[in-house]
Amino acid sequence: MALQILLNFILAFVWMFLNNEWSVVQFIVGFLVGLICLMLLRRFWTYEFYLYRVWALMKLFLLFNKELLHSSLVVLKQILQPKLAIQPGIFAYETELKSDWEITLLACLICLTPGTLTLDVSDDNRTLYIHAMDIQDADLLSRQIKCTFEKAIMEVTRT
Amino acid sequence: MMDTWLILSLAVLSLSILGCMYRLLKGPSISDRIAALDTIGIVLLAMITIVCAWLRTTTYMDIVLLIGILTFIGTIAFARYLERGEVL
Amino acid sequence: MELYMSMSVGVLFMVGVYLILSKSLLRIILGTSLLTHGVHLLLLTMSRLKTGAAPLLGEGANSYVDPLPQALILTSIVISFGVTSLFFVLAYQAYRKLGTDNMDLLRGKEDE
Amino acid sequence: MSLLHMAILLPFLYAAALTVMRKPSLRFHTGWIILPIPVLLFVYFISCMASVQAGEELSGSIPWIPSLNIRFTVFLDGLGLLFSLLISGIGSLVVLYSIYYLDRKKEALRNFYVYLLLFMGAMLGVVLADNLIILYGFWEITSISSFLLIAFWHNREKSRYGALKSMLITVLGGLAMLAGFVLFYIMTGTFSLREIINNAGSVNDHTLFLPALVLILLGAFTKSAQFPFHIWLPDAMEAPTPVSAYLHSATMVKAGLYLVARFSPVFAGEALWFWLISVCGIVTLIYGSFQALKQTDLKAILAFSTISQLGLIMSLLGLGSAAAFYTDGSDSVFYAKATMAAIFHLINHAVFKGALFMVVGIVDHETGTRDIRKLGGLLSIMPITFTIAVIGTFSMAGLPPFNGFLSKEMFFTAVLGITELDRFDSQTLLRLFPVLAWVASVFTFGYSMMVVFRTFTGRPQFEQLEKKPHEAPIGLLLSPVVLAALAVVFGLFPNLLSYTLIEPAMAAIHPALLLPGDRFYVSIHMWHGWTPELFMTMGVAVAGMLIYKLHPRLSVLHEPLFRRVSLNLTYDAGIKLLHQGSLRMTNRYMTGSLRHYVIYIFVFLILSLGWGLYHYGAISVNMDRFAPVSLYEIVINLVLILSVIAIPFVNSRMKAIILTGAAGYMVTLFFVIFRAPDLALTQMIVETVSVALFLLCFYHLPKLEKEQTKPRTRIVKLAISAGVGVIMTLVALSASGSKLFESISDYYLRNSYVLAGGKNVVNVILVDFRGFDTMLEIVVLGIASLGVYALIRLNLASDRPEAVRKLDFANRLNKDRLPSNDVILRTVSKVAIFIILVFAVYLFFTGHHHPGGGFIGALMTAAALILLTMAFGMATIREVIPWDFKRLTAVGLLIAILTGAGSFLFDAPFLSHSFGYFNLPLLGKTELATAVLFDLGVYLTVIGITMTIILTIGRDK
Amino acid sequence: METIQAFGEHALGLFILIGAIICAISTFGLIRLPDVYLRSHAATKSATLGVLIILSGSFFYFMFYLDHISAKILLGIVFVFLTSPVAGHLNGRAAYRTGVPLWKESVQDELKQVREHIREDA
Amino acid sequence: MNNLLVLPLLLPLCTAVILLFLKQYLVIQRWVSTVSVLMNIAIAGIIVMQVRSAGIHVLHIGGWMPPYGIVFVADMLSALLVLTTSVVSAFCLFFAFGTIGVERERYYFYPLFQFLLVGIYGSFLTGDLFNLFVCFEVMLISSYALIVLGGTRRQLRETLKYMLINILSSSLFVAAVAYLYGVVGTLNMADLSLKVAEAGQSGVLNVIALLFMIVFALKAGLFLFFWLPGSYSAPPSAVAALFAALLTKVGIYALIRTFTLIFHSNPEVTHSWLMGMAIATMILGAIGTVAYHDIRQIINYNVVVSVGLIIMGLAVSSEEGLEGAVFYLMHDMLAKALLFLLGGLIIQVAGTADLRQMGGMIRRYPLMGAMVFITALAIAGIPPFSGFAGKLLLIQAGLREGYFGLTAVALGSSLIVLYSLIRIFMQAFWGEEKPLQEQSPMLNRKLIMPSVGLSLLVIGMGLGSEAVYNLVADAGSTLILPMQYVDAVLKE
Repeated sequence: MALQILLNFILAFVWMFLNNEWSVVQFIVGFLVGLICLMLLRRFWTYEFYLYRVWALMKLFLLFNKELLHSSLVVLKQILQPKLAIQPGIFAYETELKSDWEITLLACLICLTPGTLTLDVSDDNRTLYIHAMDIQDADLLSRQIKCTFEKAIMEVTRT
Repeated sequence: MMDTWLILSLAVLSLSILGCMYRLLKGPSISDRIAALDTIGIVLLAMITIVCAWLRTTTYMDIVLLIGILTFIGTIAFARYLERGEVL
Repeated sequence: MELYMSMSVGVLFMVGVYLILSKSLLRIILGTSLLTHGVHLLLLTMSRLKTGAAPLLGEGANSYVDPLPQALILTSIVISFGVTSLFFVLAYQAYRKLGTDNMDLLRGKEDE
Repeated sequence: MSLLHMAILLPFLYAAALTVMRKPSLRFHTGWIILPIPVLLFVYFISCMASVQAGEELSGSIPWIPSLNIRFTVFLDGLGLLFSLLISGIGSLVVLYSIYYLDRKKEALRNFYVYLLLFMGAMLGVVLADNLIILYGFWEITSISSFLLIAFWHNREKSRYGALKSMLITVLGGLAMLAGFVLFYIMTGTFSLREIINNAGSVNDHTLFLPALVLILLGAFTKSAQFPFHIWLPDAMEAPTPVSAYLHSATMVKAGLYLVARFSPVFAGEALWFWLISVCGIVTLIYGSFQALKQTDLKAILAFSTISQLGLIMSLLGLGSAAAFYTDGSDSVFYAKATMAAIFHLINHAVFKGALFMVVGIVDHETGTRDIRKLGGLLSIMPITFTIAVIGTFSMAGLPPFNGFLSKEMFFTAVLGITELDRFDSQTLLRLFPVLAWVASVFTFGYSMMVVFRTFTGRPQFEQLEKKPHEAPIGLLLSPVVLAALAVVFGLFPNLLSYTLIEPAMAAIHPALLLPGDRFYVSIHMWHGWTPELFMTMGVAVAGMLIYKLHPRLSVLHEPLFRRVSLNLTYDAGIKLLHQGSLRMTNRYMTGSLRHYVIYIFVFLILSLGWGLYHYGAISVNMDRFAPVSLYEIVINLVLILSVIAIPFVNSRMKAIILTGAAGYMVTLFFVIFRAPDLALTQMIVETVSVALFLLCFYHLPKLEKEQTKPRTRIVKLAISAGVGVIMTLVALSASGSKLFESISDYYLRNSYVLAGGKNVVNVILVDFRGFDTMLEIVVLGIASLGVYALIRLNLASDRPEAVRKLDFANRLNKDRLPSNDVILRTVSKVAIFIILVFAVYLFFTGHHHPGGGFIGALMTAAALILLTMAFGMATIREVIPWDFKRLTAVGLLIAILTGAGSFLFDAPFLSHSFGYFNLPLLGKTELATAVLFDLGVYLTVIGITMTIILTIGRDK
Repeated sequence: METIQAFGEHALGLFILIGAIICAISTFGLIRLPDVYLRSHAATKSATLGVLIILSGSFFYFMFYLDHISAKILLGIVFVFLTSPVAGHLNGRAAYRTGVPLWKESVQDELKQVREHIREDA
Repeated sequence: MNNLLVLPLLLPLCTAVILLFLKQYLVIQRWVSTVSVLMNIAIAGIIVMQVRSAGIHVLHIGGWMPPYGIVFVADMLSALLVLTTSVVSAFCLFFAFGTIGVERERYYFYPLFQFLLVGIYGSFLTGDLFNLFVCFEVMLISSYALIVLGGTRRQLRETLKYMLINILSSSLFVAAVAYLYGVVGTLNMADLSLKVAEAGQSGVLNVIALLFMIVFALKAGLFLFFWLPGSYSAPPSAVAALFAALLTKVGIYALIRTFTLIFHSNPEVTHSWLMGMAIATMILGAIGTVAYHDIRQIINYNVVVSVGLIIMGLAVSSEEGLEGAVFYLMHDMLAKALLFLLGGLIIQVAGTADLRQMGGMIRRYPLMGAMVFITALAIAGIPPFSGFAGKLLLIQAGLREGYFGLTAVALGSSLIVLYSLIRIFMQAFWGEEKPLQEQSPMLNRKLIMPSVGLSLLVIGMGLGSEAVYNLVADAGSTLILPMQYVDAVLKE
């Protein structure tokens, strides 16, 4: 994947070379040209075209924003309620994610989503301990995370 | 006109700093205070952004970023200290 | 504004001094840092407050605030940063060696 | 440089040579090398006699500090000659005597003679000096050399005691005298004695005249051991006998008399002068003679005798000053005879007392004791000594045909004459003089007899002595013999002295009584007919014998005069009080407690500034030109104040530090509100780094405990701190309310872009207009980092008390030290570090035109590195950045300095910057300024410093 | 056009104000919620949301009305996103490890058993 | 424009930085330091000569005209103090070679030493109030580091106090600068002088003057000297000598400069307050000198007394008084350095600082005894040593202006000072040898030579008072007429 991006950049520079004009506009044009070339020949690569990943990232971002907004409102509502009707607690969440990046991303997303907070990570990087604001059903929460964030992350990182 | 909104926001934010101050003073645990301080930092960041908009200048934008960085480092330092009794 | 600032400066001085009068080295250190804050705000207050834009000429404003006190404060901040860090380490080392941070026990009449 | 200068300096130079010289061999006595000096001087002064007699004045001058009118001017007149002869003559004899008296093997002879020469030179300086300051200088040197000589046997406690006492008292007098001299200088504009004397009378009405008189007399009285300053003299007898003979009877103690005589032309005619001197003298006379009767130590008797004799001469000088009350010649001359008597007795006293001291020295030397209770019957063994003693004591007692008789007769004449003085209303007081004089003479007679007869006659009790007595060797006898012979010669042929010495000296004391070319008529005779004086003398002899005989039975003579109060006790108590009182007092306020010191400082601050504000009516709050306030600013103010006020109340250090951090943040916010972006950046980052440092150092500091203070202490603290706060506020308001001038900062705003090529005025001020401040500021930081490094690394004494180990903070805090998985932090840091680094570099480069600059950039860089260290540990940073950060500091400093010094090449002032715009490839039109290079130095230095500090502390575990 | 502009300003102002209010509310949460973990939720996240809103509001304001695309604000947003969860995580963990108790009405603590287990091993 | 003026500061600065690179090479460090201090003496000498021949010299640093940029100004006072400092520092350095110990040398003793000098020279030469603060800080922070270098318990304890007090006074200094800037809006001393004179030094300006007085009094050890005895007894004697000779003197210099140049028109402040403080200082100091048996304490309180004496000249503020103050200041720098070096030697050979446990040292150390004696005389102001002319001028001034009480206190304190120092001499050198002294080591030449050199200087300065006085008179005439200074700085 990194090779693709690098190649794209090189192509942009080659474009500028050819045009003998060093400006941002030319760079962008060159980049787009390279991108199109890469896209057209995407099956040439053994792995996926990197724009898919970018797209997945965007999706993750949007998903996250949605979750952020949603659960923020939930928390705000909880705060503003005259009586606290919550059942907080800590639950362990087994993740399938492996690499440091993935786990970090997941933990951060969990943290950023109101209502949940990653408290600790087990030494083998397999279990996240999550403090949740309202833990009526721990399994449900786990499943939610698994379906939303973990899946989205996997889409970005896994081929 | 915009200014009215901005100053209103500033007032609201300064109130929320006041709230953080309450937590900061009250505690009870140190982590509470750290969290409060972190929040103060973030609110500060927002305030300065608003001040920038209000004064129609980008002069203080650097500070915004800087506060972001520093509250982060500060909080980490506090937390690590709390956890291990040492920072480095 | 100068009125309020002066009062804040007064409060900073007051609490700073109060802390410095404590026994515990820790409070004393905190007191000095408050004192420093007070001095810096004082220096700022002493130039006219809010008479114009920040002294960045690129902004094209009509008037600017007095830049000189700012430069002085900067120098002072940096210097007190140096001094404070040395003081921290001194306190730390002193506590390790002397076994107390109570300045009342560090009068130095009994030994040597 | 005249011969007189040579005469004064010769002993000094010789002493210096003696000091530098290799240790003189023990084969012959060092004294033999010294002896030529006084002899030479004596011969020289004798040779001057003729010209002085003829009224010529020898003088010479060397400038020392001419701008201050201090010249080493000397002159020789009759008075000076008289003293010079005494000094050199008796000096020669004393040196000769000392050669036999001091053992060449046991004693530190070199020191002795160096001191003695010092004294001799100084004494000559005193009597020959024309410049008052020079006189003062030599005067002090005599005190000091006397100090050294008294304590020659410094192993003895009493010697040291006596030495110190004599020095304290005489130096005290000397200082008073100096003040008097300076007063004279202020009045007359000159330090020259002769000028002052020549203009005598011109300043008599000056307000400073009488103070000067008193001060100068204080000097004279202390030196001449006048009551009540006499107490040092008996203790000074701890000195070796030659010293006692020389300094403490013949010469140094006479310096006071010299001073009085010298200043007589100036002060005579002043009633105060007359009364002070004559009364003090007569009191000293009678007190000294009475005390002498009570002593059992021969030397002590002689000491008190000396005191009384000095009093005698002093009073004579006082009586002689009465001459100045009269303008009529005959009356004046009548009273001036007292002066004549004074001079004559001065010589006589030197002669017979010198002899007596030497005799006592011989007795002491041969028998090992000076206690008259142990002595007796030495007559048979020491006939020659006895003879000398008889001559000396009889002379002292005032018996014919010795010289003492003559001067005593003259003394009686003078005291009888003074009763006729009609210038004062106190006739009764004046009538007391003869009575007191007579009584004192009786006492004198009594102790004189004791000295000679108790020692030499009576029942021998040799078994009580330490040594078996012998007659002294010839060398030891030589000097006293000469003196005794002189006593006889002067007694029989007093006029040997009249024209040669006394008359020129009188001319010096009473210049006003003489017309130009005139001279005194001095004639001294043994026989005056059956005068009252003769009857008085007879009465003295009878009463004196009575006292001598009754002495053992008169109990009043064996008990102290006052049991509780005596001057010596007062002195001792004074010294003790000085030590103890000072210790108590000093310990009272120098408690070593930092808190007390701070309290002193702030109380002083409150009082002085408060007084200033009140006194100058400085509180003027003029709020016209104050900036407007808006609500949110007040809220921020409130937050600041709240967080600050809360700090003293918290009881955990984390709370305290967090609150302080909050206060710091608020300060940052104020910086933003008041349009100071650079400040806000710096404050923010410094605050954070400080907090980090604080936490680093917290590792060992103990828990904050609630201050156990009494309510009173708390109130004091509160009052002081509130006072400081109020004062600072008031001054701030008054100062900002009374702006008198426009600030100079307009210049910077106008010129920073034009002349210095930067748009960020604050930054331009920092690196250019006031770049020097910045250079020193990073030096401060550099030093701080060195200090931190040395403080942590260098432990000369590794004494860590056990208590600390127990308190080890980490163990207390973290009960379960479980491994933690930092994966999240590390991963995020990987990104964050680079963002921060890039941001730091950006801040550095943008500084000249936008907020930022070397310092901020460097701290940001350091922040990135700290984050790196926190996330990945110390080992990583050592691998990743293997530099010595201290070197980096040095490099940075060097760059900054060299940038500044680079301007030397262009012959421009230090730290001159230049800038220009260049077209660079890729970057286009770029501004290049040396200021940026300077800033680079700052940047590197600050990184180096911060990392040094943090890593040093961090590694110290 | 002017009305659109004016409307836009109001909208942006309101947007920013909403952000501020969210901040304020979360501060309220900071005061109100019973234990440190819950407060952490309020503090780290709601505040983050508020700040994000404010920052982006300002960003748009600068972009549309002052013709200035402030990369620094963007960078700021990114950084806040990047760091504030980490800060929250570390602080929470520190709280947990220093033994700050959960709210008494908390229902579940799976971490506790694990940690005790580890301690026994060690 | 005369770059010479910055050299006294630049040279030690460069030296210090170079020394930082030479951490492990102690011998080279010593040589570099030696060369540097010697060169500085030469430079200072040239400056004095130039000032003597051509009047006040001014350097506009960075080429910016006053009052906008920082200026370095050398009038005679500054030049003389720079010269004296360079001489004293050289001797202290030589003394340090023999006494400071390898460990301290390795931990940056020499760079810190040079940094200290940077601060001191800067303080003497700068013509800008804020720059004075910065120079003070350079000096102070190096002094903190030097005082604590070695980290023994006593050092740590006393440094804490010393540092805290100085942090306080620095804060007050900045506050004072802030107030002054608030009122008159400038920082250049010459400009300040003009503006304060124009405003008539009334109202709040006087309060600010008092604040400056407190700040500098703290640094100088004038009345507010509580910190001094403790902290000066903590460091090794070479450092203590340097401090005693130089640090308080910088405070005194600042007092003289401020109150002759800026706040000179209101005698109520300059006379009454300063005089009261001077009297109190002399009395308390004199009492302190006789209170203790610890040599260090005795000589520390001696420092205090001399501060009072010098400020007496400023308080009288006649030309004579100022001359006296300057003269005595120079003498005191030399003599106090000498006294502290000797004190250090005594402690070293006696193995204790307690006088009661000493005795009979004259047998083994006659030269040292002689030097102690001479020093005592010089400090007490006995002619012909260096202290005399200054003291005479001070007394003259005091009496001429009618301050009899002040003069009496000055004279009385001289007596007590003499007594206290002679007591050292008597107890340490006279009497029986105590067990501790019987095994004390012989001194090698390296240790004794610096003291000998300083003693010769003290004697020489006394005998050559005329030459010194001529220079001092220049300084005095400039001080009494501040317009000279102002004109020299502000002329185009």
